[in-house]
Amino acid sequence: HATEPEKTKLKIAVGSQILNYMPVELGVKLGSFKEEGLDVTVENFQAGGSKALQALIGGSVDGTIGFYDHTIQMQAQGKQISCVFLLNDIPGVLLGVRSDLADKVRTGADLKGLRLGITAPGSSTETMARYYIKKSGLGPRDVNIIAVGSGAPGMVALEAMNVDALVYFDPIATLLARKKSATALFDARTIEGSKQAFGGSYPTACLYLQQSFINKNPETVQRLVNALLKTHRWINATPTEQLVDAIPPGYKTDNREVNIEIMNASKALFSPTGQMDIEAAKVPLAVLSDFDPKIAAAKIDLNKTFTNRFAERAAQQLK
Amino acid sequence: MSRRGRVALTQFAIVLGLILIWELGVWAGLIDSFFFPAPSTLVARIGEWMSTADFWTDIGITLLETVLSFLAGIGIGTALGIWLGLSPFAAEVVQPFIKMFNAIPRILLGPIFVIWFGLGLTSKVALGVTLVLFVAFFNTFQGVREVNPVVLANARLLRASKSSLLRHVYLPSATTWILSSLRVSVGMAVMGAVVAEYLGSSAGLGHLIAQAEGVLDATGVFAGIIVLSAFVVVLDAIVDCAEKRLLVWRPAPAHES
Amino acid sequence: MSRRGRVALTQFAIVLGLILIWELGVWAGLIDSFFFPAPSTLVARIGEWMSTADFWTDIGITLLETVLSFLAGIGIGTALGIWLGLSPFAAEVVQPFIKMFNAIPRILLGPIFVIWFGLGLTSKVALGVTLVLFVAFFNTFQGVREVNPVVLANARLLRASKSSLLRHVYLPSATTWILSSLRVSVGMAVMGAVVAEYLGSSAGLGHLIAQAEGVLDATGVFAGIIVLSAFVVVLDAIVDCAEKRLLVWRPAPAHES
Amino acid sequence: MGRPGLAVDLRDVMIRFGDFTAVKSMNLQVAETEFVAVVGPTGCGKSTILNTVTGLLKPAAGDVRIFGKSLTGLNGQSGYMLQQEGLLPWKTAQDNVGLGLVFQGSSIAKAREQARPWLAKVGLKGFEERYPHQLSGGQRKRVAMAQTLIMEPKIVLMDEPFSALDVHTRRLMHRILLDLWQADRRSLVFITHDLDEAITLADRVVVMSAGPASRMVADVRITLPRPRDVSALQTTDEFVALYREIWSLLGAEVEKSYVTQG
Amino acid sequence: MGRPGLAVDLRDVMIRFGDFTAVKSMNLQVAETEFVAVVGPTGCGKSTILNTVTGLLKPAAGDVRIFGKSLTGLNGQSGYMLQQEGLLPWKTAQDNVGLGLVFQGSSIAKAREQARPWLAKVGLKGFEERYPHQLSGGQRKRVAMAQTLIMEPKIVLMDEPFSALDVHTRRLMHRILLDLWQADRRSLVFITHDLDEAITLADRVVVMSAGPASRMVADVRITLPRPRDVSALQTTDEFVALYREIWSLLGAEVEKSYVTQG
Ligand SMILES: Nc1ncnc2c1ncn2[C@@H]1O[C@H](COP(=O)(O)OP(=O)(O)OP(=O)(O)O)[C@@H](O)[C@H]1O
Ligand SMILES: Nc1ncnc2c1ncn2[C@@H]1O[C@H](COP(=O)(O)OP(=O)(O)OP(=O)(O)O)[C@@H](O)[C@H]1O
Ligand SMILES: [Mg+2]
Ligand SMILES: [Mg+2]
Repeated sequence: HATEPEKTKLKIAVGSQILNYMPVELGVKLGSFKEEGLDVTVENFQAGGSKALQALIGGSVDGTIGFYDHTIQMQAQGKQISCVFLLNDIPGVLLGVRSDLADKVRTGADLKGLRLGITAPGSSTETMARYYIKKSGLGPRDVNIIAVGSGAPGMVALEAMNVDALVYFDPIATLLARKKSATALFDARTIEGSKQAFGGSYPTACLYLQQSFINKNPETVQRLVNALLKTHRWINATPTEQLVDAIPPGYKTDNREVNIEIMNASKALFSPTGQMDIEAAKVPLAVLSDFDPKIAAAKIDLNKTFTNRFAERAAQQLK
Repeated sequence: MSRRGRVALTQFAIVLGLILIWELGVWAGLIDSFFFPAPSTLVARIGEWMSTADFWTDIGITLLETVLSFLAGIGIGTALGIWLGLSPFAAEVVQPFIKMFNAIPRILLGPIFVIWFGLGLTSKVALGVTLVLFVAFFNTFQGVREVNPVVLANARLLRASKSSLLRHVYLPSATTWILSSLRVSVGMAVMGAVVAEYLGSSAGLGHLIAQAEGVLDATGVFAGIIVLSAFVVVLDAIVDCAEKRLLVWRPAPAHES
Repeated sequence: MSRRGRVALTQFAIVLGLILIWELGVWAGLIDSFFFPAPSTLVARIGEWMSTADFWTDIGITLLETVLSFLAGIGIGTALGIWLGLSPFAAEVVQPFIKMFNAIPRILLGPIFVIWFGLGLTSKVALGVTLVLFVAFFNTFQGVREVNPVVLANARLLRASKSSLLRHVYLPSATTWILSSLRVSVGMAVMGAVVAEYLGSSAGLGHLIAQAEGVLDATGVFAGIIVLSAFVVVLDAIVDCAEKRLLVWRPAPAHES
Repeated sequence: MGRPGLAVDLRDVMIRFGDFTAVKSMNLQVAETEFVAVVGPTGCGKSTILNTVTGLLKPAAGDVRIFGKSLTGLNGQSGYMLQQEGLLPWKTAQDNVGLGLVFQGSSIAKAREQARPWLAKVGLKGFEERYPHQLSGGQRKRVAMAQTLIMEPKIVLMDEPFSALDVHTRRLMHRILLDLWQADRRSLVFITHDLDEAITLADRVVVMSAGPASRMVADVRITLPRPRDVSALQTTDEFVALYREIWSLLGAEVEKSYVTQG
Repeated sequence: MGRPGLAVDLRDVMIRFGDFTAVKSMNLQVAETEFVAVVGPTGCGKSTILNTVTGLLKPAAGDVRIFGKSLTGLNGQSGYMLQQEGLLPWKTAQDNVGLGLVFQGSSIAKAREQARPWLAKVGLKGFEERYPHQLSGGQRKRVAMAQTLIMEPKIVLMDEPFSALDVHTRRLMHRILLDLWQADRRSLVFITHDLDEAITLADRVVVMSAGPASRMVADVRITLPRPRDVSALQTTDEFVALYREIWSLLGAEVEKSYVTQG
């Protein structure tokens, strides 16, 4: 390396330990960051991505692994944060209905009048759900949206018939599939599913940082990105079984069989390049504008919400 | 000026002072309005909310949950406190368990209650109860044991039955203890309801706040907090009335002149 | 058999009974082990944890946070309670604000504290303090005002200064009140630390539990809860010792024979 | 094995607090319809003995028999006016007086109705609605007395009931007590420091030794004819002789206690 | 405008509780070095007046002067032994006695050292480490007395200090009180229901009318020469005359109160 990193001790926040965010902790475990001369601690905000974002804005952490949406929302509020490495270019989200309704509900339009569970109000599950509903030709009040919390409670709510449909991620997706208690209307763990639901790829988890931090510590950022790209390449090159064993504890269940199933279904999640496609970036903007009039009103400059320059350089450096 | 007047004036001055500092701080850029939005925007937001029907439904739901969990929590906690306060053996046996339960973070109980009681009112009330219950229990328990031994002996010598003792001696004697626990409990009940809504629901103040938080709308969060506070002040006024009625028999509090 | 022995035996029987029912329930399929894993697996998990160094670090961190927030919360709450208990005017002015603060759900305060105090120990302790503080405050406040007016008058007639009154009259008189609040506070301190860790951290028991919850690992969640409970029982034993030492002067509690 | 006709029968009763022996060996027999006064140096164990008779204290050794039956739990036949104040601070004077009636199942209204004449009797008309803390020391004592006597117990035990009253009011209270006793001859045990009072009221005056490890030192039978007119009596030779006797017994005890204390 | 040489000077003092007038108009002058006894029917307002002298109660009207100065706040010159028990339940007997010394800045060890002889004086040697609830009624009263007197206040106020003591112990306590008074002639005001006690101890006996709206009805000067030997005195004509006078004054008051109560 030509230059030394400006800062070696770094804190990265994740908003709860969902599979989408897994590479950063895997990177820590594999030593990818250490190889780049960085000492990275991952801080988990179990209550969700918005808390992780607040920690970044408040200066408690240096970077956050969170949804790309946040960079757009923040620009609307006058904060400059920028995505430097895209972890997922598909959302990994599913929308399923209870199995007993599977015959009646086959498309988004059939959700009319049903109760749809999301993780938390205002969360990306809600924005995505609302976008999908609208795309299916329904009005905002045609579906009852209920927050059921993430994880087990959502699953229970579906099984106990408290809700008719649910927006969910892995590992719930795999568990529900195994129990055959839900049928997916779309499965955005794959490119096709994402296309079907959102009309294209949909950038979700990414590493974003404050613009000022990026300006001040370019070498540090570069190394972060290097380490992440290295990890992603490792994920894509490693057989599922071995990968499952390597995954840090917070991201896998205690059932190895289920874990393998999950990884098989979700491996496509992890972008091989970490680079953002400007066309893809327009999708979340459209979704958000739809949901929040303030974002629609703000003139969002998407070029300021992400930069590929670190990922491109990393790709060169890691050849 | 009357004492009440002076109190109100001082309170008003404090509130006004804080609001001014805050507002000016935001204006001057010393306070980041992303985290701490200016009071004026908060007021505007609350005004906006008040003109929607949804807001009043939310308030109604949260109020119902709060009141139910308050009453149920106080009821159970007080009953448990009296029972254990009067039976030392049972107390020694049961107390460690109660203390253990009290240490379970309520955030973790939320999902379990959703599993048990579903997404409706019950799970919200259950969470509130678990917060209120312990405060009421520990104070009642101690209050019952604090009864003046001479007064108790006298009542027993007048051949009071167990239930008479409870009604005429233990309960009046524990009243200040129970009332003191109500003060904490009011806040706890509100907190319980809101946290439960926050963890999963489709309506209520907690939902409103969670929604605002989800879209990183600090104004909404703070406006919600302010509404909650107003809420507590109103509920607490009711406890005050109860206190005044129940404690007519006491000498004026022993203050230095 | 001695009374202590009988108590311990009954407790043991209760615990054993519950565990047996639970375990059998899981075996028989009546209890879904996905949500409520069998006690045997919990024990196994805790055993597993105990053999890792990380676990002990987690425990150490949480313990430190708990103890600090307990001490700080009690200190601030008691001081505030004494101050307001002794100055009726200040009490009337300040009390509504205290009650309002008490109603703010601590989940919402978590992020604010992270902003103010960073992600380290301080923000965790701050959250714990906000839970402990109010319990200690309300009880101390009431305890100070409950002092026997004749005893107080007598001490004043012996020309006690304000600080002497505090030390020799108000504090000893409020001791039972303060001790009673400690019982609730122990649990609250643990809860505060764990919730804060749950809201954002890289270590500690709360982190451990959050991690388990994220992957639907009920075994981990329950094992964490059990460790917390053990925690509280130990801390509470310390409060018990303090109580025994501080209250030597009291007549044996007035129980019915 | 209690003698027939004995309301209270203490046999070799020993009372200890930890390793402090308050009463070493007390034998006290009170017949039905008897009026006994107990006198003794301060701190000798008088209250302790009444506590034992009512079952508030368990003796470390010896036997307590009430109407021939060994006492277990609280004594259900006695009414006891404690030395310390035991009024319920959250009840008005009349509710305090009617308390025992309420405990026996009376309605509150009825208990009040019965309590009011008793309050008037003890000179507290107009104070029905006062809470204990709004009464003077002597007024509280009288409320406590009415509270005990309204129950018309078979055995009346009173611990320094009149010490906080002025001489005249005290005489009025004596009258009430004697009337009650004579109307339906009950057993009465009362503790006093006023020897005049003891001699004019009682059939027997029991003198206790100084504590600790106190015992009975004398049991003086008062043979003065009833009804006794206090003012007339006090100058009679018999009265003076009795007074002297008890006075010097007591004096010796108090002196002894000062000597042993060193 | 207080007269010189007056330790306590109450002028037209009126005391009310809500709309209940306890004392209508009280005038009480106590000279420096004077020993005054206050007697009166129960509930007439004696304690209330001492509370006013110490500043615990504010009069509704009238003037309270202590050594010529109008009283504001608590009276710093007086020691007051309350009628009710005011011992700190969490302090042992010796710590209770030494309490005032500690408040004045003594170390605890030093206060204890000074407290022990006082406990022995009031006959409580061996009870130093007892908590109040482990003492008998009379023992607590003596601790309270020692607690007040150890401070050697300029004005000593006592509310029925000896009523819970037997006659002999009471005499011993009188001795202590008189010794203290004579050694460094203080002002002494004490309330009692025992007329013998009032006459043998005091320079003046103040008689109050029955409550409510009580006032002073007589101020009897006791001219018996000091030192007074109680046993010898009680049969003298002068003593008997004084006793009769006060006795009948009181009797009339008590009767009146029963009449007004109906
Ligand atoms: N709880 C206790 N613990 C230890 N000692 C006690 C306790 N209660 C009473 N005593 C002691 O027992 C003795 C007798 O007490 P008791 O109250 O019976 O005295 P008494 O004769 O009623 O005195 P008085 O005339 O002063 O009321 C006293 O020496 C007292 O100190
Ligand atoms: N807090 C109060 N509220 C109302 N009335 C009161 C209060 N305190 C005292 N009183 C009344 O004032 C009168 C005088 O009371 P005080 O205690 O001075 O009587 P006392 O002369 O000391 O009587 P005793 O000899 O019985 O002690 C009584 O009638 C009493 O009922
Ligand atoms: Mg006694
Ligand atoms: Mg009095």
